[in-house]
Amino acid sequence: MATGRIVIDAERCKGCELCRPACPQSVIQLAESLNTKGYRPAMLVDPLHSCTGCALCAVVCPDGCITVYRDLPQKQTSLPKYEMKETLAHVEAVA
Amino acid sequence: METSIIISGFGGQGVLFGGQLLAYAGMDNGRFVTWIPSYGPEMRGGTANCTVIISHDPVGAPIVAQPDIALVFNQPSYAKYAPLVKPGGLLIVNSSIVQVADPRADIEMVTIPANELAAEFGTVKMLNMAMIGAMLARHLVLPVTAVEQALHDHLPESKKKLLQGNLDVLQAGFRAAVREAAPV
Amino acid sequence: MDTVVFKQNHVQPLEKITYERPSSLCDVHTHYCPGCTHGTAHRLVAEVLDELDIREDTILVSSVGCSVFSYNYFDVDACEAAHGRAPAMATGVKRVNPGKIVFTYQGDGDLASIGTAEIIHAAARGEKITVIFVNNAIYGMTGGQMAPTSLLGQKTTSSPFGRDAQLAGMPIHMAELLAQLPGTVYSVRRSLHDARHVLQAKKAIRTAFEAQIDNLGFSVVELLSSCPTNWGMTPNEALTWVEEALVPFYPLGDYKVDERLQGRKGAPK
Amino acid sequence: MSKQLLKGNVAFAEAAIRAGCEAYFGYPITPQTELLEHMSRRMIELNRVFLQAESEVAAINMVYGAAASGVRVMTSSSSPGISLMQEGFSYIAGSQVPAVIIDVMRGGPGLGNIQPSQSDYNQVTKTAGHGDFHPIVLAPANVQEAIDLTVLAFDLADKYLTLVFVVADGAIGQMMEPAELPPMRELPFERPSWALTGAFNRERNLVNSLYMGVEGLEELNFKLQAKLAQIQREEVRYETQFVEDAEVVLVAFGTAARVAQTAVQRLRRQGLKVGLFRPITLWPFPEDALAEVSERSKALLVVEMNAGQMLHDVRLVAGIHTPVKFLGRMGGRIPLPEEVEHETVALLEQLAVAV
Repeated sequence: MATGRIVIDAERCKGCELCRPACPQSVIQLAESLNTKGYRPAMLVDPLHSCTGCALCAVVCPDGCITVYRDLPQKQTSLPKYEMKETLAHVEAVA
Repeated sequence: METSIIISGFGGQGVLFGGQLLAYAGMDNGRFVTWIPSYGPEMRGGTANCTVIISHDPVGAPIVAQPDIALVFNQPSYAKYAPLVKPGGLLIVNSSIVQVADPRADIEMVTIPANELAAEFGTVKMLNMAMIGAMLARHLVLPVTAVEQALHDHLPESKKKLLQGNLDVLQAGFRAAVREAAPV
Repeated sequence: MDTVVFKQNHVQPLEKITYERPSSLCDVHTHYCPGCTHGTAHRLVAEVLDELDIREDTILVSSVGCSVFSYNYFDVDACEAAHGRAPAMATGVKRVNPGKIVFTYQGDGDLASIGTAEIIHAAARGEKITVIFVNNAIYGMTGGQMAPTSLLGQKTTSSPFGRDAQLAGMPIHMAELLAQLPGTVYSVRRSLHDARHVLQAKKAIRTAFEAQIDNLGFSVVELLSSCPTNWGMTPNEALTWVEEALVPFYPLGDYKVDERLQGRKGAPK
Repeated sequence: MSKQLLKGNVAFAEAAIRAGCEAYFGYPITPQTELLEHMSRRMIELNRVFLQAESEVAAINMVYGAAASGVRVMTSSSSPGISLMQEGFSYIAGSQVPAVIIDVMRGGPGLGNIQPSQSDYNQVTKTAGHGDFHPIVLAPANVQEAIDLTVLAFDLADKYLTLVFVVADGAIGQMMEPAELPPMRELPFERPSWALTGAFNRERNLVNSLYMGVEGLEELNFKLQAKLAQIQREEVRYETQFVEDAEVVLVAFGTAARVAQTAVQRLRRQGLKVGLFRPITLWPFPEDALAEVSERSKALLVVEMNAGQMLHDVRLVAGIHTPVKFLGRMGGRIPLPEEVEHETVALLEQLAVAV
């Protein structure tokens, strides 16, 4: 099964929740906190890394808030999660 | 010096083109001219008329209450315009169609059988030329040669084969009006 | 447009972006209510402009209604027409820009009520424009009045007892109607009520633009859409109402697909 | 180029073509239909855009679209059609794109008739649809002027990014007079920088009249008012005849001015001190020039082919010191020179008694 993740632009999100039922893995919830507009934005809550990167949430999102990433198959055994996160943070910081 | 001419008949008698021909002839001879038609539902098959003004000065009002000259091609036109001609003016009547009643004494009236003249020298559709020819015989607004030249220059390309007929009918109308004026 | 992220010191990418905001949308927040599928329709059009690489050749004619500000949301040359007149204005734009891609984005009040003459004649002339018709069966911007496409019995602020055919006539089926006109080369109806239908809608929008790129004639995509605010529903309830009430009355389908468009994405199999 | 005998409607159309009109959208209505017919042939021959729209409403919005695309564009219509187009005028005004409208006026109100009239004075000079705006309004009185003012209309529209009307009554549309057409202008290769042409290698352009914020819309209005003020300073046009010593000055435009001119000439031959003031721009109205004339004269006589529309502008200028009389014919009737003479003489007699 492919794996992936989504990044939600929390400021753009209006908390309409259309993405929630669209998600086959049920890994999207509304945040408890509010964004600056006063909406509770959607967020990925995926402790088991069950997001498949299927993009159905993005397909139904009226506000174009969702960017979908899909993990690429790696030759070597999968990297520890913490390492990938660190790397991504680094890459984004550089970018 | 300004001369106003009303030409009136029914659609298809060449009333509007007749007026345009006079306007062309005037323009080509250095005069100021206007041509204005009556337009409206009546132009679609009913009566048609136009006013032509030929002047040595720029033309102001394009319409007149009393024309110097009226060319009436049919009975309704006679009824409408014969009373309007300016005293001392000229009325050309198409006697092929019009029954003249109560002729006015204060204007000059010329009657010519325009339909018959046109049929004899060209085609019956050219009766407008007979009427104009008659007018030119009795009024100095333009020389007849000016109108002949205008026919040469402005008859639409598609009608060029009818040029000679038009010229002939123009002359016939002119001669008929001269004859009518001669003392009996 | 796959963007890949490389792990430092590794040749192999770790992940790739499989879905992102289309670049033909401006980087602004829309004024639409939460859950309004206007946003979805906008995104689909922008994705198609990206995929066909025609953003720099495209001119939008906005209309009046909730989508009145669509000119703020698409990163293309744009103008704003009077209510209902977008197809006429688009005609003017297209006739003097015959090599450009011109589209209108119209709601049901605009296209199916005040602008019926303009849309019918643009279609009849085979005007080479693309029309995105968003049908949510209500006037959104003015606060939920009855639209020409409101369903029988539908309660709105101007049909408080429900739409009555005796009083207000029957709802109007525009995709079918426009398909009747010889100048129309593409007239279809799609819905935006779930992911599968959204993807179908996108294919249809793509085909509609391709029809214009190929200079074939008038193309229109009717999109059944939701209005949670004026329907008085949550966004997800509203999508259910689209599926259960609008779709049965306004059947999805291809009402006209010119044979030259057969076999394209979005064309019937 | 020598003079040709041209019909007013044809002259409008051919002048527009020679001024570089690249697109025409219209709907048939008497008494301007020859204009549309001429366009339908010539524009196609020249590989330019001609389209007979489904209505005047559609036609003006097509004009709006083409204007927003930066080409010289025009439409033509007559009074009831102009009423229908008011919506589009307002959007064009608010968007500040150039467009030319030829209005060959007919009798009203309602369907009225198709005879010559000046019934649209108010609806073309006072505003373009709703909002605070004035199009430039040019009023030819003969066929040569119809040509010259149509060419000027395109130039002014481009210069000020505004709507320009050329208004004639049906008589000028239908009349034939000798006139000279200008040479054919080259069409420009490039569109203006603001035009809708696709955002290729540049920021996107937006043509719009919608400003939701109060500040934005007021700012637009200030800009429009500044532009209108400039037009009022720089684009006033009028003609005078015999006004220097005139006791009574006739004020008229279009065909009514021609009739008034005939009356003035006849009365002058009788030794009466009368003159003619003819506004050529109905907006901007030649206020200062008329004010000067009005101060010198004892009375003004406004002659119009309506119930008195320009009359109000004249009264504002004349103030309370110079009496303003009115002679109007309605329903498509052209006043006759005799009526105007009669009215003028009556006015002169009144003035003599008053003195």
